[in-house]
Amino acid sequence: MTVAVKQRVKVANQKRIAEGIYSIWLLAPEIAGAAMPGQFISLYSRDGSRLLPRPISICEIDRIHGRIRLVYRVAGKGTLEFSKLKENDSLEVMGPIGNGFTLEGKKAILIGGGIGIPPMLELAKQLTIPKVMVLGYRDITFLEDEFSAFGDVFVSTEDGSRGTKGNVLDAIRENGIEADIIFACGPTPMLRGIKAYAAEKGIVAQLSLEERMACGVGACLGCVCKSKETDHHTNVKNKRVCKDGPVFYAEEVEL
Amino acid sequence: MTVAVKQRVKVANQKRIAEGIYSIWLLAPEIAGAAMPGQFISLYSRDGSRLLPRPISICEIDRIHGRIRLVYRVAGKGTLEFSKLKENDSLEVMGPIGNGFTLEGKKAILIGGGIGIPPMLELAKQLTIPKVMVLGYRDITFLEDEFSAFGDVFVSTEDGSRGTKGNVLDAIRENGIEADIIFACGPTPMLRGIKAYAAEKGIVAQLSLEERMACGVGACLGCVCKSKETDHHTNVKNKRVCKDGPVFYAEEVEL
Amino acid sequence: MNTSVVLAGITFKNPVTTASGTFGSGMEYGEYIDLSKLGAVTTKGVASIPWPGNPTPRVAETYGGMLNAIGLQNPGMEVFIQRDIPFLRKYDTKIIVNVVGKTTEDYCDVVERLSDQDVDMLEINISCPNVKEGGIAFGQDAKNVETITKELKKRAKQPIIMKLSPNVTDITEMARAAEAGGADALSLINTLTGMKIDIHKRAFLLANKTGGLSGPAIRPVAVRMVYQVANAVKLPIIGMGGIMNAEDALEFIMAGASMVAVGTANFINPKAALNVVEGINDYMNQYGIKDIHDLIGCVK
Amino acid sequence: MNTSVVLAGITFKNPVTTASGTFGSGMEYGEYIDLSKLGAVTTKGVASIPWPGNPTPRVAETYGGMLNAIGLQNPGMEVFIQRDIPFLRKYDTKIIVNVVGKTTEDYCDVVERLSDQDVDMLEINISCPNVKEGGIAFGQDAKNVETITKELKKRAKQPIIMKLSPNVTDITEMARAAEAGGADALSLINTLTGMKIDIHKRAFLLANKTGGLSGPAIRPVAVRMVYQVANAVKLPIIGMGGIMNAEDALEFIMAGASMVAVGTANFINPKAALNVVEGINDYMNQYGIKDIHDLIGCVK
Ligand SMILES: Cc1cc2nc3c(=O)[nH]c(=O)nc-3n(C[C@H](O)[C@H](O)[C@H](O)COP(=O)(O)OP(=O)(O)OC[C@H]3O[C@@H](n4cnc5c(N)ncnc54)[C@H](O)[C@@H]3O)c2cc1C
Ligand SMILES: Cc1cc2nc3c(=O)[nH]c(=O)nc-3n(C[C@H](O)[C@H](O)[C@H](O)COP(=O)(O)OP(=O)(O)OC[C@H]3O[C@@H](n4cnc5c(N)ncnc54)[C@H](O)[C@@H]3O)c2cc1C
Ligand SMILES: Cc1cc2nc3c(=O)[nH]c(=O)nc-3n(C[C@H](O)[C@H](O)[C@H](O)COP(=O)(O)O)c2cc1C
Ligand SMILES: Cc1cc2nc3c(=O)[nH]c(=O)nc-3n(C[C@H](O)[C@H](O)[C@H](O)COP(=O)(O)O)c2cc1C
Ligand code: FES
Ligand code: FES
Repeated sequence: MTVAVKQRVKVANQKRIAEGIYSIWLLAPEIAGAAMPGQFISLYSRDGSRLLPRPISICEIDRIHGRIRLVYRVAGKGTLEFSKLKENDSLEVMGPIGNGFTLEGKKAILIGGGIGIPPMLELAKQLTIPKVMVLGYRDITFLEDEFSAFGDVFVSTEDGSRGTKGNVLDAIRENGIEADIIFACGPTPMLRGIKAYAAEKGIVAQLSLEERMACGVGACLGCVCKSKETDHHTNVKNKRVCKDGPVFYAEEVEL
Repeated sequence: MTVAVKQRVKVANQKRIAEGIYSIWLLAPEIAGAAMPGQFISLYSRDGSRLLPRPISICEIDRIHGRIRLVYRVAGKGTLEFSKLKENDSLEVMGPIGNGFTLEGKKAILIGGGIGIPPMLELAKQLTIPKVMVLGYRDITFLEDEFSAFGDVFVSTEDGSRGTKGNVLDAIRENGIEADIIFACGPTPMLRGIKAYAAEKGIVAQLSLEERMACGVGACLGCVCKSKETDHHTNVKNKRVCKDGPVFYAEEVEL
Repeated sequence: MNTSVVLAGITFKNPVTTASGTFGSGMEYGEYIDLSKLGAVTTKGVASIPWPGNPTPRVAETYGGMLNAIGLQNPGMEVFIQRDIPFLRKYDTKIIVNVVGKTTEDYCDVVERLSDQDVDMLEINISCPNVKEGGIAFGQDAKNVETITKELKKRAKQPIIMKLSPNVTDITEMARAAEAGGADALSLINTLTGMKIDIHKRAFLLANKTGGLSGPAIRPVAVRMVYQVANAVKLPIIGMGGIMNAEDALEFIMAGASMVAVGTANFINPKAALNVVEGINDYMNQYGIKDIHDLIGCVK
Repeated sequence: MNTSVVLAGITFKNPVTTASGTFGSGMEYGEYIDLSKLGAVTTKGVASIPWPGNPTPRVAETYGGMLNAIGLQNPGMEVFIQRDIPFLRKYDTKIIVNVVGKTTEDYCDVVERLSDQDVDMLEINISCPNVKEGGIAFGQDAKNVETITKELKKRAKQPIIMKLSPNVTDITEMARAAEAGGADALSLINTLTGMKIDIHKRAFLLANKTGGLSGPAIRPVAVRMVYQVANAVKLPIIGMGGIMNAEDALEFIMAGASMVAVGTANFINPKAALNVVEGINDYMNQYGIKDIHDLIGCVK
């Protein structure tokens, strides 16, 4: 794996794709060259009062033009700042970070929940086996169309305004979707449900976790998740989401 | 006096006029409308790690176009940030602040030392009595030409590279300059010398002082100077540079 | 929607006041905001006689904060009583007078003199890090805290707020001592002692060498101390330390403060205290909270 | 130009190390910078047995700083000795091992085990605010500081650095106690205890409720404490707390620190420690300073 240097990169373009959701393309040839689906980058604020990096998953990789795409929700002051960036503005980033998805299996379900949906897009592009996508939203949908190029897309919304009313597992059950592997990213309760579901069905699941980070490189032990076995590096039942993840096999971790 | 509201203003233009010295015009009709020579404005950094205002004197007032000019030296991170502002960029300012120069006397010497020179320019414009300007620099000169429209200009430099070698008082003595009033802004040692000189000559001197500030509005008592008499507001021998100054009569203050 | 709070029998229309020393007696900022919109104005520390304070520079910017070593410059209680109290009384707001001294007698003199005055509460500053003789020395020793509180309670007609220093190993010990001494309320935190060096001049930035650190940099320490004290004593708390906006203020309230004080933020935005008042209302509206008391100490 | 310093007989090529817990054992940041360019690497606190640390969230951003409540997760001394010491020994840098424990016996066990190991100094963390049983409890009581220092000195073959907590009324008292106990050097400061509340979730941001505040926000407090301690004891000091760049580091050195440690800054810039080394050189060149000792404690 190449080392993720901290660098200043330029914004190729940015647009709002839904209420509070932004899509930004960054000119970052080194990152684009090295990145794998499921990896993320750390974004740094320009304002010195906000020191820590903001981890954002890579949504698309365009090796030809040396660009990467991020899709993110404005959640606080850091992402608010990023949302104001325009073409040719620059920002500091570090990446690609972490271990992405392992491309494997015969028939896959790609599951994204809320702001966990973006990283599934590059995975959908790179994963060549038959697959369906299940996308869970609270209410407003985004990126849905872009997935349809890669297979059938099923949607769930909490309020039932589109697709299945309920969560992604409701959508899977309602549509009788079957597979031998699940790739998923989303809120912890969703991942917990998927882990149980995969165990029940006896299929493999790769889950992308989220945790508060400080260093983003594996040094501070801020971002650990509980692992089933004693971890090689930490020598306790903790794995680092930033370095050892963010993608883990469901059986590896306790949620 | 009108109240100095905190407001966001636009940059009309900015240019570097000497090594590390910048001249910026701000579109600030309210400030331009109210400002007097010798007053200053507080500039705020965009970076939240730098909280306190940077006081900068008003160098020129353009009531017609609703603009004010500042000339400043890059002294640290705040002024460095300001030096990067371009046309149409905006920044937060508060002003005009303080009491400026009282326009009086029959024959004046306007003395500016280093970065104390800029406020003398608007004074030179507004002061209609006969006057000469004495400008003291370390080495590189700036604004010198702009003063010549308003009277004779004498220069001193510490290294003797231009004008009198030495300080502004050396230039005054060398050129036998006489007057019944002095207006001065510059470093404290210079002002101390001028105070002594004015006392010796028995003439009036108005001095613009500099002090570290926090509130800039007279509330925190951060920026006091020693006054000869017990001050009306503070009830001790302290006056507030931001509110009661920055311009004081030489006899009012201890330097 | 109710935002009024009662501390020691005094009703404040909203839980927002100004932090002592950052707002003078309200005259300067009164030009920017309507003082009647604040729950209270807390004035700059006043002593029995005028104090000239420390030499300059008295203030220095630090990362996300500032240092001050004003040294409690004040015009003395007589001028304060003649000029500042009548000025503030014109507004529909409560008056909290911050009291300083170098000796116990000093504090007693001021409190005695103020006890007949038309002010609502007295806040006793036993925590100023910038004067050698008094202030903080009282606030760093539990026995001293208790003793001075008792002495002042004997003399004051108004309820007494003891203002605690964060420069201690265990703030709850000081809070308990103040409670034992009969305090009616507590204010915290005062500033953390800090220092800044100008590496180019190779000299201290402040003439006083050390100063008090305030501003958002210290907020996590202040919130922690408010939480600890709220869970250690029964007294109502005025929380402060780096409150820049309503969100920050709500952290203190949820940690257990019944009121909050806006300090350094005034210097950055003269409307800061007013914005806090309005922002708390907005938050309560947004979440349908009917009474501010539902938020006070709600995080356990 | 000499930038090397000698602490307790150990020579460091330059006065820059890493702050314990912010740099692991150097493996991760070793991919970004050449560890041989640092005066020393100070490793994450190690205990006699593996510690799992606290539940997450363990970190939270604050204004100009951050809170952490890692809870001293560590792989235990055996894995550390087998894996981390040999890794670091490949570099031309000194190794300072940070030691933690819950009881005096714990500390003694680790120090005894490390005493035969090829490491240069031991830094005793008696100041971690994030574990209930140990850490800070030792560091907030002068008697405890002296006793534990004595116990460890009996066992250690390497010089011992006591790492002090800033969460005390008088840091010089703790420094004097460490000196009386026979410490060879002091490290300060560890983190200030802080708290952050998520006002929308109405919950603590950290699972542990409180955490240690680090980063530039706390620098003025750290510089003040280094200055106070440098003027109170004869021991050499490793100064830390919010050092982001060489200018910040020089503040500590001028206040009296013989060495400095770069902590939170690593998270913001993996090259931070290296930049500090280079920036100190630049400063010395700019002002024609031949020996770093001319700067140590030069501001009085
Ligand atoms: C591996 C990973 C990948 C992610 N990918 C995406 C993505 O593709 N799109 C997207 O919209 N969001 C993503 N997130 C969440 C995103 O990191 C947060 O929404 C963002 O950091 C919020 O920053 P802020 O300054 O706007 O919010 P603030 O609340 O102001 O941030 C304060 C601090 O908390 C941290 N923080 C806040 N929320 C989160 C969170 N949910 N997870 C981790 N740290 C948080 C911030 O990084 C910052 O340090 C991802 C998180 C992780 C861990
Ligand atoms: C009334 C008044 C008028 C001034 N007018 C001018 C002017 O017209 N042109 C000009 O170039 N400079 C002027 N100055 C000085 C100017 O305020 C400082 O150079 C500037 O604040 C430096 O900010 P910085 O962030 O670049 O430096 P930093 O050193 O990073 O600033 C750190 C802090 O110290 C304060 N500070 C630093 N130097 C000074 C100083 N000399 N005086 C007051 N505060 C200081 C800053 O405001 C800030 O709060 C004036 C100062 C005063 C008090
Ligand atoms: C310039 C200045 C002057 C202060 N003067 C006093 C004072 O006179 N009495 C007092 O009790 N506290 C004084 N304080 C402390 C504040 O009231 C408050 O406790 C502290 O600044 C923390 O709040 P903040 O971070 O919001 O400013 C002063 C603070 C500052 C910044
Ligand atoms: C994530 C993190 C983990 C830390 N772990 C330790 C530790 O294991 N042992 C220790 O003595 N100090 C530990 N510290 C404290 C630092 O070594 C340092 O004293 C403190 O962070 C102040 O320096 P800074 O502001 O430069 O980070 C830790 C700090 C952080 C931020
Ligand atoms: S964020 Fe530091 S180890 Fe993951
Ligand atoms: S800066 Fe506050 S009184 Fe002048």
